[in-house]
Amino acid sequence: MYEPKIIAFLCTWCSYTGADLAGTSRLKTPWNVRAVRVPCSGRVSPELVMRAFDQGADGVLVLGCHIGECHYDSGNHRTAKRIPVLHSLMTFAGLEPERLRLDWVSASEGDRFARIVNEFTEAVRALGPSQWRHVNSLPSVELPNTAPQEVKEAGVGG
Amino acid sequence: MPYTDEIQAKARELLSRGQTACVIGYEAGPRGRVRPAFIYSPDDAGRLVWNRGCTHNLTTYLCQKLRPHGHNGSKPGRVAIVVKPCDSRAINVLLAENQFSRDQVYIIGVTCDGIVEGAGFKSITEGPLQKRCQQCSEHVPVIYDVLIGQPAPSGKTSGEDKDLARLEAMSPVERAEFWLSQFDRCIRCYACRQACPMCNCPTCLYERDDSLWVGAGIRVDEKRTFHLGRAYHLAGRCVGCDECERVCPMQIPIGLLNRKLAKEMQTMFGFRAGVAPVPSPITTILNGEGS
Amino acid sequence: MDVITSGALASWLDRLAAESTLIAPRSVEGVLLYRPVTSSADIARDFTRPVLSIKEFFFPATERLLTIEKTGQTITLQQTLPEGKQVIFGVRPCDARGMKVMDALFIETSPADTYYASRRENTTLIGLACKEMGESCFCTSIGGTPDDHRDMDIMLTEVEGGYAVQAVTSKGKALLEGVPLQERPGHLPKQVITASFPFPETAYWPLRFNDAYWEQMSERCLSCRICAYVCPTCRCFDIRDEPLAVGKDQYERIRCWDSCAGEAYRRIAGGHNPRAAKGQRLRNRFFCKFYYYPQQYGPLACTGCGRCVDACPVNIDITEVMSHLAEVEA
Amino acid sequence: MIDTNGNNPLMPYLGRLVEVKDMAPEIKLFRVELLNGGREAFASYRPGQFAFVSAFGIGEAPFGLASTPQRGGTLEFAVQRLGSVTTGLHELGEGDIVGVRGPMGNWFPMEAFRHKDLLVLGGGIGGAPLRPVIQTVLDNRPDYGHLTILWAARHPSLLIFRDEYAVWRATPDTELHLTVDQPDPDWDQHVGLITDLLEELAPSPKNTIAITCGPPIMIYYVDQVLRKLGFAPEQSYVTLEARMHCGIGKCGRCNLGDKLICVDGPVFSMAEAGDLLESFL
Repeated sequence: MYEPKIIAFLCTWCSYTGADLAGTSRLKTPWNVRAVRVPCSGRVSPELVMRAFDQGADGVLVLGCHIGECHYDSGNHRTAKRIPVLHSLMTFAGLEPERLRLDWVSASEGDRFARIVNEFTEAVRALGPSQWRHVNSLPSVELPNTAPQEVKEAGVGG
Repeated sequence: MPYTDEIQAKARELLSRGQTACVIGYEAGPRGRVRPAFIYSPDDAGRLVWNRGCTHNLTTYLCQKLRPHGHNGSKPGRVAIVVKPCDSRAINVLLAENQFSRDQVYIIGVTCDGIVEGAGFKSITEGPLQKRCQQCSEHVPVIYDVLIGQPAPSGKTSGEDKDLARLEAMSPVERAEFWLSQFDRCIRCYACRQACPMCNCPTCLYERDDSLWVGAGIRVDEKRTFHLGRAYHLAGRCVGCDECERVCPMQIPIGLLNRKLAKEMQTMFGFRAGVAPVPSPITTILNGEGS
Repeated sequence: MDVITSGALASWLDRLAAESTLIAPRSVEGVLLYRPVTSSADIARDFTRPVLSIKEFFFPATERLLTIEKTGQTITLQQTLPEGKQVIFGVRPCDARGMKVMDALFIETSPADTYYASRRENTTLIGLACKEMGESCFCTSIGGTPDDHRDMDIMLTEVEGGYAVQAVTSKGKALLEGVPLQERPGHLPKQVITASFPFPETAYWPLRFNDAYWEQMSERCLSCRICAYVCPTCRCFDIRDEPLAVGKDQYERIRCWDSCAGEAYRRIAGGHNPRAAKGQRLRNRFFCKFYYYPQQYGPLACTGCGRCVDACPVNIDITEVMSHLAEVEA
Repeated sequence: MIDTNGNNPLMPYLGRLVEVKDMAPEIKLFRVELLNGGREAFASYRPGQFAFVSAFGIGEAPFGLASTPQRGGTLEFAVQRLGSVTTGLHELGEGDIVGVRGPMGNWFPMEAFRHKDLLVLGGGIGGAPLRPVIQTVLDNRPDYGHLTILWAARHPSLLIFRDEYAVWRATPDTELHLTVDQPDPDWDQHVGLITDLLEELAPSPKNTIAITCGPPIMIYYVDQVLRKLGFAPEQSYVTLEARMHCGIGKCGRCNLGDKLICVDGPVFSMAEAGDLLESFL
């Protein structure tokens, strides 16, 4: 089965603790999610999300504290405004809208975390691999149109 | 053109009375192409022109001109600037972002009923209007110290952005292909950014030596990252002057990205950039209270 | 003169496209560019000049110099030299001159640039004489002509029913082997020369270095890089390492175009920037074209193609600068 | 003059870091042993020349060679952490591999300086390319006249090559003067700019060559003082720096007027520097 690569930006105060709770409660969550712990969901600048897709993420999940519960008072207000704008921009540029999701998970909502992550993973899985990174761009590992001319060895082992 | 004399007279008056150190306006170059002009002496005011070729958004020069200079941060002289209605909204955005203060600029607003296609690159003052002008219904600047021309009633336009609608109707895959085929031509000359009054960061995020956000090469996905990132940074700030698209030597429809985001800002927050000197809603908290 | 009929030209070009990479002027979404073509039918014939010069096929906007692989403390470098033959059709004399200008730097000045030299070696230029000079062209002010064949491998000039063919170099002669040419009486058509700007002597430039003019004329400059990137002779570059694959210790060292008009061009790591002012940067551009480059490498670094005149968003006009200096000189 | 790796001048030689030493906060001395073919290229480099050093995966940058081939086959570079490449280098340790291209540029005409008194003025990290000059004099002591070294830094901790001062001072006919802008409580030597120190010492220009390296602004003011002391521009040498990417006169980056720092410099006499169309400042 196709396994999507998912990057989840988790606010350290609520969502990351929520994810912890999901773990300690032994709730089943997919292993596809790579968690990136951030001080606040307001830290998740659009560049971070774009870079994640550029580098091959199939989905990006941004989770923060519920509005009114931000450790920094209003950090998540900004998230609540920015991510939807970014969502519409990236959709306009050709990203499937389902690949980016913003939601709120508090420290006590282990079950909610598990549900969102499962939902999101299944939604992204259904879409298949993201074409964002690869379309029309140079292959990244092979060396195109060039032949090895000369190989220089350092001659020392690590 | 009728307004030329009035602009010249105003410039002459401001400079001879020492009210401003410089007047930024338009002049005709040796090939007849309209271009930005910086007038420092009342004797040079006669170079100023106004016609349908005055396409440049001159507010892009304001930040540099009004930034405190030297080690002692001495305050630069006051500057007068000729603005069209679209350009005038850029001044509001820059004021909202504290780039300079209102008393540092003397705004010569000019009523405008459209700029012709090809302006700036050809000696041309008649002909079909630029696309942005065909969709524009704003004929009077929103902020000015003196208004040149008669405040005409706002005109009516079809209000329909066909290019935007066409793209919105596409599937994500089609849109991705469309944009990649456009960005493929980009040569990273950064003219779009340099022409933009809102792109006034001292060092662009995408051009830092140690930038992690985008590579320096011209792979199409790197160029896409730059253009999308730039568009995002303009959300709620872009006034739609479309200079970025005009200056692009590769004719990439960059303005489409900005128009899409302007539309979203309108839908999501009921916000239009530059109508008043207030910052973009995505820099403020929910419900708009304070920033 | 030898003439190739339009039909024979088309089939020759189709053959070239099949045998090697054929690059020719082609409309890409309404923008005329030199791009690889697969069929002669896609080639634009009626044009002044494409937006970009042919320099990108010798000195690409981005090229990989080498790849780097780290394994523990061992480093493996692999040099990545360009390969494959390419033929460029529809080259204008100003662009071919541009390559001669670049040769002086990249090949004739030691040490030669391996990447540029190998592309130059593997490329044949088929010129197409201009029928008339474009609105912003000024090659005739700078020592060129619209039908200058000197820097081509093969030169074509439009005549009734086809093109007159001049095989200029042995590379050109080899490419023409087996191509049906008709012997026709008569001479090549004379070209119409329409532009002549006064050109200030090289030795005169240093005298004008400290003029206030540079600060004034550059005030409207946006510090973008259009002029350098469309220029057939601008060759400034940056070199840096970038990751090749996510999560692997593989990198490429790339070389990319750069421009002296950019703000950070001379800024050093400590922050000192000896060319912080726009006037200093633009002065450098014009001095490079007409004084520095000739001093350093020989030829003028301008071919009169007029691209920068047409592409500048704020109408900074190199012919105006030339005229101004000539006026002050007189 | 420019030795290249095989036929490709942009291809670096590989070298192993055999020693990485902290010299000052943010300044490290790297000693590089060349591995493949580079030894031949660097067999006889001269004081004042420079080389590009690669932190692979990040990039390469030019550094003045701080060593002489007479003292052994390894190359030494003093690197201050300022930008991305220098940061990358600072993260490397002994045994790691770096790239080296060079030697590049011209050099101090040490033969012409024989039997003359030398006045060496180094400011901060700018002292690094002057160390080979000092070493050459020390290693060929009878060939040169009196050596006066003026060594400056913002703070005592930022003085470079501190463990060599004793040797410099102990060498006959050699004097070392230190100065800092901001002394610490233990500092018992000169306080002030290098120009103040120079004015106080007021060395005679007679049969003397002055050699300066440091930030552009320091070079400018040292030159003013030297002129006041009677040094002719021909008696005064500087080594200049600029942002550069190739080191072989191609990338166009380092020009001062019609001269390129990478191939026409980095060493200029003040007579030459004064003739440059464009100021180095």
